[in-house]
Amino acid sequence: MTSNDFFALTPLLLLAGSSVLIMLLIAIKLSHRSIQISSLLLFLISFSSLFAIQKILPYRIEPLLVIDDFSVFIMGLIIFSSLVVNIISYIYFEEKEESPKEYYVLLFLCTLGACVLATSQHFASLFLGLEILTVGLYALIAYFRGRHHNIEAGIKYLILAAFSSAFLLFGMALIYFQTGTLEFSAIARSLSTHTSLPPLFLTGFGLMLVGIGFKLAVVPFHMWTADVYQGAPTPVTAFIATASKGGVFAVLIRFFIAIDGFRYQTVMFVFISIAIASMIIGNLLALQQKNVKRILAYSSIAHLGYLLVAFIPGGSMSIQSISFYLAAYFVTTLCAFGVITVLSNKEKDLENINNFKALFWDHPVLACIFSAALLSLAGIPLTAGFIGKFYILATGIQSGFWALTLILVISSVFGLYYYLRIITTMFSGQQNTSPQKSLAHPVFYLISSVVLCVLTLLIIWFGVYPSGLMQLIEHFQIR
Amino acid sequence: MVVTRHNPVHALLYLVISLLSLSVIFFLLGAPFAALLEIIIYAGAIMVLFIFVIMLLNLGKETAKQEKEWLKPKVWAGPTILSAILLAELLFLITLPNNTTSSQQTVDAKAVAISLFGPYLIGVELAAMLLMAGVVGAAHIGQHKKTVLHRFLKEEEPS
Amino acid sequence: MNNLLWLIPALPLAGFFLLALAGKRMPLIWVAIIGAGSVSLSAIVMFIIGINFLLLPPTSGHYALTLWTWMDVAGFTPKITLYLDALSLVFVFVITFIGALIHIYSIAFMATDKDYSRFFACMNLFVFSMLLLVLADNLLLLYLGWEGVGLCSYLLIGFWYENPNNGYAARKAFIITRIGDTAMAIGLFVIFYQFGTLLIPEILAKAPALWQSGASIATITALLLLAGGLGKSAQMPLQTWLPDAMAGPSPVSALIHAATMVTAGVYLIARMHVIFQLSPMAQLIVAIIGAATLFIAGFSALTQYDIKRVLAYSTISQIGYMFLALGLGAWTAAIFHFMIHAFFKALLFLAAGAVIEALDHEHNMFKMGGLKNKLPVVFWTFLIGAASLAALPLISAGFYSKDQILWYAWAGQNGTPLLWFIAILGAFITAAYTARMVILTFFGEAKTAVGHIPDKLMTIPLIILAFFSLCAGFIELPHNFGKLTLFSDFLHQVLPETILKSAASGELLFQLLASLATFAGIYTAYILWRKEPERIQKFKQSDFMMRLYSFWHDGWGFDKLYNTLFVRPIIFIANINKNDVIDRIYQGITFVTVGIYKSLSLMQSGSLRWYIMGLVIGAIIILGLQIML
Amino acid sequence: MNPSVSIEMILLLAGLLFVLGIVGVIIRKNIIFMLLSIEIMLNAAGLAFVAAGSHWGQPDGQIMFIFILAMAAAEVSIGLALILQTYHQHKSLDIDTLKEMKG
Amino acid sequence: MILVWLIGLLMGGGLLALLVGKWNKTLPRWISLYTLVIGFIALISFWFDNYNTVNIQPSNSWLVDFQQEWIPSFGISFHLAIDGLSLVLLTLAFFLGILAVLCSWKEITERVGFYHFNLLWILAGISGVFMAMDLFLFYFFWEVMLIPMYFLIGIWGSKNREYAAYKFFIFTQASGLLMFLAILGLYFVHGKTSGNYTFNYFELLGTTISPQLAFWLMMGFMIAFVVKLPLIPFHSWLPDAHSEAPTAGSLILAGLLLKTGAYGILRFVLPLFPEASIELAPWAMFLGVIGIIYGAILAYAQTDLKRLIAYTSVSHMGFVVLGIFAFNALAFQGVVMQLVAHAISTGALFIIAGMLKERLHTREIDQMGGLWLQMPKMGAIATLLAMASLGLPGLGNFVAEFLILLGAFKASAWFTVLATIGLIFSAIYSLRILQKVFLGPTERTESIKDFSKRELAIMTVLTISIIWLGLFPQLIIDTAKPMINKLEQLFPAGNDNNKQPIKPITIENDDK
Repeated sequence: MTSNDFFALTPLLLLAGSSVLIMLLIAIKLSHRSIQISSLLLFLISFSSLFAIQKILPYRIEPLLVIDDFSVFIMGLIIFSSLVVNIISYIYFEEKEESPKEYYVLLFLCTLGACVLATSQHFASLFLGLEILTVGLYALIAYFRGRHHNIEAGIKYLILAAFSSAFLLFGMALIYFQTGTLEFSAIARSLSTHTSLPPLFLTGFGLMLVGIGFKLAVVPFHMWTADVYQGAPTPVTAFIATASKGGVFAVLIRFFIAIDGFRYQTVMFVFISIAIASMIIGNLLALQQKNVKRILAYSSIAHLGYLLVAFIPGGSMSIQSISFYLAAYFVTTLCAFGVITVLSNKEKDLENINNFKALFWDHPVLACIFSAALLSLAGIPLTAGFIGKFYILATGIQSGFWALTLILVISSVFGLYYYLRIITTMFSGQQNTSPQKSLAHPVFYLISSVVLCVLTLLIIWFGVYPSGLMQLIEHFQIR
Repeated sequence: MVVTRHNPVHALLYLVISLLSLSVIFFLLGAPFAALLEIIIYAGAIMVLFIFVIMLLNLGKETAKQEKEWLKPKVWAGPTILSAILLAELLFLITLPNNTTSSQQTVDAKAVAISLFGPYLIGVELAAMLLMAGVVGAAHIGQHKKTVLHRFLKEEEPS
Repeated sequence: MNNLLWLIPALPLAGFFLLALAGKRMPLIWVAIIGAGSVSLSAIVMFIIGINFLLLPPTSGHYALTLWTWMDVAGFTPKITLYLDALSLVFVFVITFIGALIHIYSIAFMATDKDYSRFFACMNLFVFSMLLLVLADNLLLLYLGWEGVGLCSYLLIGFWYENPNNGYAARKAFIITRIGDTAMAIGLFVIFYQFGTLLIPEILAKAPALWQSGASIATITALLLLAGGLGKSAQMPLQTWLPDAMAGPSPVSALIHAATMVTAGVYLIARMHVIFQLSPMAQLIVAIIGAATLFIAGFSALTQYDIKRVLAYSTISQIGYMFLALGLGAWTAAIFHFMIHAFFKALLFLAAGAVIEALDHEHNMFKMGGLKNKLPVVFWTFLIGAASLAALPLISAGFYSKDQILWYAWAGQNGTPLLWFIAILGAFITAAYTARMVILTFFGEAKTAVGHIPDKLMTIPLIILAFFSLCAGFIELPHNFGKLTLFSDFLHQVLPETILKSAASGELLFQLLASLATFAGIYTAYILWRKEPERIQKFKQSDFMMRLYSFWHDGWGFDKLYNTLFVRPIIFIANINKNDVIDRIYQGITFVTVGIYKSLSLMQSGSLRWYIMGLVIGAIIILGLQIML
Repeated sequence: MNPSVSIEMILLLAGLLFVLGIVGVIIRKNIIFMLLSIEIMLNAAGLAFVAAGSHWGQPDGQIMFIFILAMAAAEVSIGLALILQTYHQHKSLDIDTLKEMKG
Repeated sequence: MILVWLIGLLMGGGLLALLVGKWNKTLPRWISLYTLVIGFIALISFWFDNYNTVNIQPSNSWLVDFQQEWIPSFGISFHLAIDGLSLVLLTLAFFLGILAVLCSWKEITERVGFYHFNLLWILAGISGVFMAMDLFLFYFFWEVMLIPMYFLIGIWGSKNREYAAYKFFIFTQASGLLMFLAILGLYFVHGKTSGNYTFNYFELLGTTISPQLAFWLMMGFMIAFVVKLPLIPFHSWLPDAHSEAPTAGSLILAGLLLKTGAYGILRFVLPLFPEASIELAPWAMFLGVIGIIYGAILAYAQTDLKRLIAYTSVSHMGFVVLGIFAFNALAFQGVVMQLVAHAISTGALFIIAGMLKERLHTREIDQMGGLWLQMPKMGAIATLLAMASLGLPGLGNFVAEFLILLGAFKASAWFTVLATIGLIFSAIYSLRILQKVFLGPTERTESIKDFSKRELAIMTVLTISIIWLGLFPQLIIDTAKPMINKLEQLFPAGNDNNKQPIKPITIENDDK
C-alpha cells in the first residue's frame, strides 16, 4: 500500500472513517441533530474528495479495486444520493425512533459497500462490497423494530438476500473453478482461450445472475421489491432504489466489459428475456396498486428493465446511456421518495394513494415536485427521464434492437397509466380547510424542501438542457 | 437431516455433524486452515449463537409439534420437485466434460495468511467493516426492551 | 346597365343583413318596408336591366359582371361573376317580380306573427340565394345558390319551430334535397375533370367537341346533374319532401315551393342542355321521370284533404310536365310552362293562404265550402288560377303552355304516343282535382265561419297575379292560332329550337283532345263532389278502393318505402352503435391488462416461501435456457 | 492428496449440499430453520471455493471461504436479532404469519 | 427571432399567470389575454409584411429560420422555421387562444392562475409543433402540449374527467412514442448512409431508405398523427376528451390539437417518405372515408351535445385524411382550408355547447329543445354554425370540403363518391342538433339569458371569420401555396395535367 494507494482510496477511506467517527460521536452522546449535521458534513467531504482524486485516474489497486472515471461517476451518484437521503432522514426519524443515531453509521457503511461495488474488479471485492451493503441494509430496513412491517420486510430481505448471496457465491466458485482466478481481467484472459463459453462458466454465471438479479430486482427475482420498499423506512427505500442498485449495475457493467460478455449470444438472450419480462411485468404490477411506495417499487422493476435495454447492445453508447439514465433515475427517485418522506407523519408513512388526494391544493410545491418526479419517471419531455429514455431508445435502435425498444415503448404506456393515476389523485378532491399543523422542525423541513426543489430543478435542467450532463458522462467513461 | 428434523436443537446438532464432516473434506482437499476455521467459527461460534437464540426463545417441543404439522407432503412436494430439477440441471452442467488440468496440492495456513495480508488486505479491511455493520445492526435491532415495553403499554391502553 | 347587375342580388342580401342583425329591435313597419322593399327595388332594377336587355341586346348575348375571384387553386379559379342571358332573365324576372308580390302579400299575412323580422330575413335571403343560383356563371357559384335556397327552404318550412312536425318536415326537405345535391356535387367533379373548368359557357362550348353523342360519360354527367334537379324539383323518386314542406307559411309555399326554388332543377337542366343533348338516354330518362311524376302526383293530389297538399302535389305534377318537356327537347316549352306555372301556382297558394287565414288556420277542404260569396276577390282570383292550372282552353295561360308540351310529346323528335298519352291523362286528372278543390272550397255550404277578410295588401298581389295567369299565355301562341313566338324567340338565343318530327300534323286535333280531357276532368269532379257525392260513398265501401285511396293519399307509399329501406336501418345501426364498437376494442385491451395485473398481483402473495420459489424458478429458467441454447 | 476424492466429486457434493439447503429454505416454516438451511448453502459455496482453490493450488479459495465465514457471522447475528424481534411481536416464528404486505 | 419570442411570450405569460394567480383571480385572465393579443398582433403584422414575399418567391417557402445548438452530441438543435402553412396555423392558434381565454372568463372560477398557465403552455407547445424544424424538438413540443392539456381536462373537466384525461393522454402518448421510435430510426438510417447524424428536418429530407424500412418508419409517424387527427380506429379518445373537457379545452382540442396531426402528415410524412405514402394512400383514403361516414353516423346517435360534436370532428377529419392522400394541390389546399375552417366552426360549436352547459347544467340534448324562443341570437348563430358543419356553400367548410373532394376525385373517384355521401349524413346530424336544441317545443319555465356582451363578441368574431373564409379564402390559399407547391412536386403522378380528361369511368348508373 503506497501513499498513492491511500490517496486513490480517499473516498472509501473517508466513508469508512466517518462511520467509525459517527460511532464515536454516538458514544459521547451527542444529540441527533448534531450527529445528523456532522454526518452531512462528512458526506460532503467524501463527495468533494471525489473531485480531488481525479488527477490520478485511472488508478488500479491490484487486485481488488480499480478507480477510474466511470467508478468515480458512479460513486459520485451513490454518495450524492446518500447525501440526499441523509438530509431527508432527519425529520423522518426524529419523531419516530428513540435512537436514530446508529442509522447514520449504517448509512455510511451501506454507502461504502455500494462504492466498493462500483470500484471492484475482483470477485472478492464484489462479494464484500455487496455484503457490506446488504448487511447494512438488513438493519436499515428493519430499523423501526417496533413496527410489524419493518420487521417483516427485514426478515424477508434477510432470508432472500442471504439466499441469493449463496447463489452468487456458488456461481463465483464455479467460475473460479473453471478459470482459476477471481479477477475480472484474468477471467477474460482465461476465457479468451476458449472458443465458446465453457459450461461450468456458464453455470456459474447463471447462478451469479440470480444473485445480481435479486439485487437489481429484475423479473423473476423481483418479488421482494414491493414488500421491502413498502416496509422499509422511506429514506431507506430511497437508498435501496438508488444507491444499492446503482452499485450493482456498475459492477455488472464492469464485469461484462472486462470479459466482453456481449458477444455471447446465450448470455445476451438471457438478458433480453429478463429485460422484456421486467419491463412488462413491472409496469403491469403497478397498474392498479394502491400503495404509492409499492407503485414506485414496481416501477423500479420496470426501470431496471429499461436500463437492461440500454445495457444489452454494449459499446460506448450503451455505457453513456446507462450513466445518463442512472443519473436521471437517481435524481428522480430521490425526489419522489423525498416527497413521501417529507409528507410522512409520526404515525404512518404517507403511502396510500388516497392520502395524496388534494395534495395539489394543500401543498402545491410538494405536489408539483412529486408530479415532476413522476413525469420524469414516465419519461415525459421537459424532464430528465425523457432524455434518459431517449438515450436508451437511441442506443437500442442504433444497434438494431427494434423489438426491445418496441416493447419498452409499449410497456411504458402501461407505466403512464399509474403515474398519471397518482397525479390525478393529487389534484382530485377538495382542499383541506382545516388549519395546518405547525411543523415540528421548520429548519429541517425547509432544508428538505430546498433540497427537493434543487432536485426538481435538476430534473428539469437535465430535461431541457442535457448537454452538460452528457459531456460530463462522456468525460467519465470506462477507458 | 437438518432439513427434516422438527426439533431445532436436533437439527442444529445434525448441522454440526455436517460441518464437521465438511471440515474433514477441507482437510482432505489440502486446506487445513479452512478446516480449522470451519470447526472453530462455524461449529463453534455461529452454532452457539443459534443455540443461544433457541434457548432464549425457549423453542422446544411446541415448535417441534408445529413443524411436524407443517411438514406435509403437499407442502414440500412442489418445492422438492423444483429443487430436484435445479439439482439435475446443476449436475448436468457440472459434469459436462471440462478439460481443466487438476493440480491438487496443499495450501497451508501460511500461504493463506500471506495472500490475505498481501493483495487481499483491503478485503480484510472490508470484511472488518462488514462485521461492524453486522454488529451495529444486530445491536440496534436486538435492543428491544424499551420498544417492547412501549409496545405493550400501547397495546394495553386501548383494551 | 351591366354595372347595376350586382344590385339585383345585393338588395335582398342587404335586407337580410339588416333584418337579421337589427330586426328584433325595429318597429314592425320598418321590418316590412325593408323586407318587401328590398325585393321590390330589386324587381325594379330587374325591369330596368331587362328592358335594356330587350331593347339593346348585347352582342355577346349576355351581361357579365365579375365581382371578385372566389378562389384560385391550382387551375381551379371560380369567380364570383354574375351572368345574365335570356334564360337567366326569365328566371330573374319571375323571382324578383313574383317574389316582390309575395313579399307584399306577406306584410299583411304575417302581421300577427311574433317572428316577423325573422320571416322577412329568411325570405330575403332566399331571394338572394335564388338570384345567385340563376345568375351564376359557374357551377360552383350556382351550387352556392343551390344550397342557399335549400337552407332557406329549411328555415322557412320549420318557421313555426315549436311544432316538432314542422321541424321534421323541414329536415326531411333539406336532407332529401341534399341527396340530390350530393349527386350533383359529384357531377361537378366529373365535369371539372372533363373540362378543367366549372364555367358554364365554357363547358357548353367545349362539350360537343369533347364528347360524342351518346358517350357514357355524358350520360353519367347528365344523370348526376339530373339527380340534383330531381331533389330540388321534387321529382320521382325524391318527391316526398314537397307535400310535407307545406308546413311552412303560405307565402313560403307560394314563393319557394311553387314558383321558384322547386323549378331550380328545370333551370339546371335547361342551363346544361348541351350535356343532355349529348346523351339521348339521359334525355329519355328525364322525360320518363317527368311523365311518371306528373302521373303519380296527379293521383295523389286527387285524394288529399289539405288544400295546400293538393297544391303541393299539383306542383310536383306540373314540374313533371316541365321535365317531360325538357326530356323531349322542348326547352322553351319547359321554360314557358315554368313561367306560367309560377304565376298561377303562386296565385293559388296565396289565395289558399288567404282562405286558410280567413278560416283560422283550417287546412281541410272538407271543412271549408261556400266561400264564394264571403271572399269574392279570393274566389275569383282562385278560380282564374285554377282555370290556368286546369288549362282551360283559350282563355287561360296554362292552356297555351301545357298545350305546347302535349304537342311536343306527340310531335317532337323524341315524342312517343305513350308519353303523350300519359301527359293527356295527367291533364285530365289535373282538371279533375283542380275542379274538386274549387268545388269543395268555394261552393256548397259553409262549414267553418270566416274569421277575417283579407287585407288589401293581400288582395292586390292576387289580382296582379290573376291578370298574368290569364294573359301571360298570349305571348306565345300555337301556329294554328296565329303563331306568336315572342317568348321562344327570345329564349332561342340560349336554348336550341325544338325539332319536330317531319310527319307531325294535326295540331288542332290534339288541341281539341287536350281541351276535351280538361272538360272531362272538370265534369268528373263536378259529378263526384258536387252533384252526386253518394258515388264517393259507394267507392268508400269498397275495400279495394279504400286501399287504393289511402295508397294514393300517402303519395304512392314512397315515404313508407324509404322509411323501411333507409331511414330505419340507419337509425337502428346508429342507435346500436351509440357507444361505438371500436371503443370496445380498447376497453377489451384495458380489461385484459387489468386481468393480467390481478393475476400478477396475486403472485405477490407476501409469502416468503413463494418468493424463494420464485428465485429458484428463475434460476431454473436461466440454467434451463443455458442448457437449451 | 487422496486420489479417490476427485475434484468433480467434490463439486457434485457441493451442488448436492447446495440444493439440499435450497430444499430446506423452501419447505421449512420456522425462520430459524431457514437460516440454518442458508448456512448449509453458504457452506456448500465455501466448499466449492475451497475445492477450486485447491484445484488450482491457490490460497484465494480459502480466502474467499474466510470472507464467507465473516459474512455468515454478520448475517446470522442480524438474522437472529430479527428473529428475536419477530418472536416478540408475533409470538411465532412461522414465516407464513409474515404476510401483511402483499399485492 | 420572432418565433422564439412567441414561444417565450407564451411560456412567460403562463408562468406569470401562475404566480399572480396566488393573489388575484382576475389578473391571470388579463395577463393571458394580453399575452395572446400581443402575439396575435405580432403574427398578423408579420403576415402582412410577408404576404407579398410569399407570392413573389414561391421557390423559397421559408419565411423565417432560426437555429441554435441544443444537444450537439446528437445533432439536435433548437431549430425553428415557418412557412405559409405554419404561419396560418400559428395565427389560428393565437386567435383561438384569445377566444379560449375569453370563453373561460366566467366558466373558470377556481385555480385561475394554474388554469391559465396550462392554457398558455398548451398553446406554447402547439406553436412549437408548428415551428419546429428539428425532429427531436418537434417531438419535444409534441409532448409538451400534452401535459397541460391533461391537467386542463383532469382538473377543470366535468364529471368523468379523470377517465377522459387518462384516455387522452395514453392514446396520444403511446402513439407519440411510436413516432419517437420512428424518428430515431430515421436518424440512424440517415446517419449511417450519410455519416452525418442529425435531427435536422432539412437534412433528413433527402434520406434514402429501403422501401420496407421506409414503410415502417412512416407508419411510426403516421400512427402518432392519425391518433391525434383522429382517424377511424384510433378515435375513441376524442369523444371522451371533448365531452369532459372545459369549454376552452374542447375549443383548443378541436381547433388546434387535432390540427397538429394533419400538420404533421403534411410536413413530415409526405416529404420524408413520398414513396411509402403513395403505397399507403389507398388504405389511408379508405379509412378516411370510413371515418367520414362512421363518425357521422355515430354523431347522429349521440345524445350528449359535446360528444356529438366530437364525433362530427371525427367525420370532418376524415376529409382531411382523404385530401392529404389524394396528393394534389387542390386537395392539399382543401386540407389547409379544412384545418382552419373546422377549427373555427367546430370550436364555435363547442363554445355554444359550453354556454348551454353553463345555463342549463346539462349536455343532454334530450333535455333541451325550444331554446330559440329564449335565445334567438344563439339560435341564429348556432344555425349558421350547423350549416357550416354540414358544408353549406359560402362558409369556410364548404370551400375546404369541396376542394378536398374535387382533388380526391382525381385520385380515386369511388372513395370520393362515398365521401360525398358523408355530406348527406352531415346534414342529418347537423339538423338534428338544431332540432333538438333550439327548435321544437319547450317545457322550460325559468328564463334563460341570451348572449352576454362578451359571448356575443366571441361569437361574432367566429361567425365573421367563418363567412370570410367561405367567401374570401384566397388569403389563406396564397399563404399556404408555396408549401403546397413543394408538396405537389413530390407527387408528380397526382398532378400530371388536370386538363387531361380522365378515362371514362364505367359506372352503370349512379343516379339517385
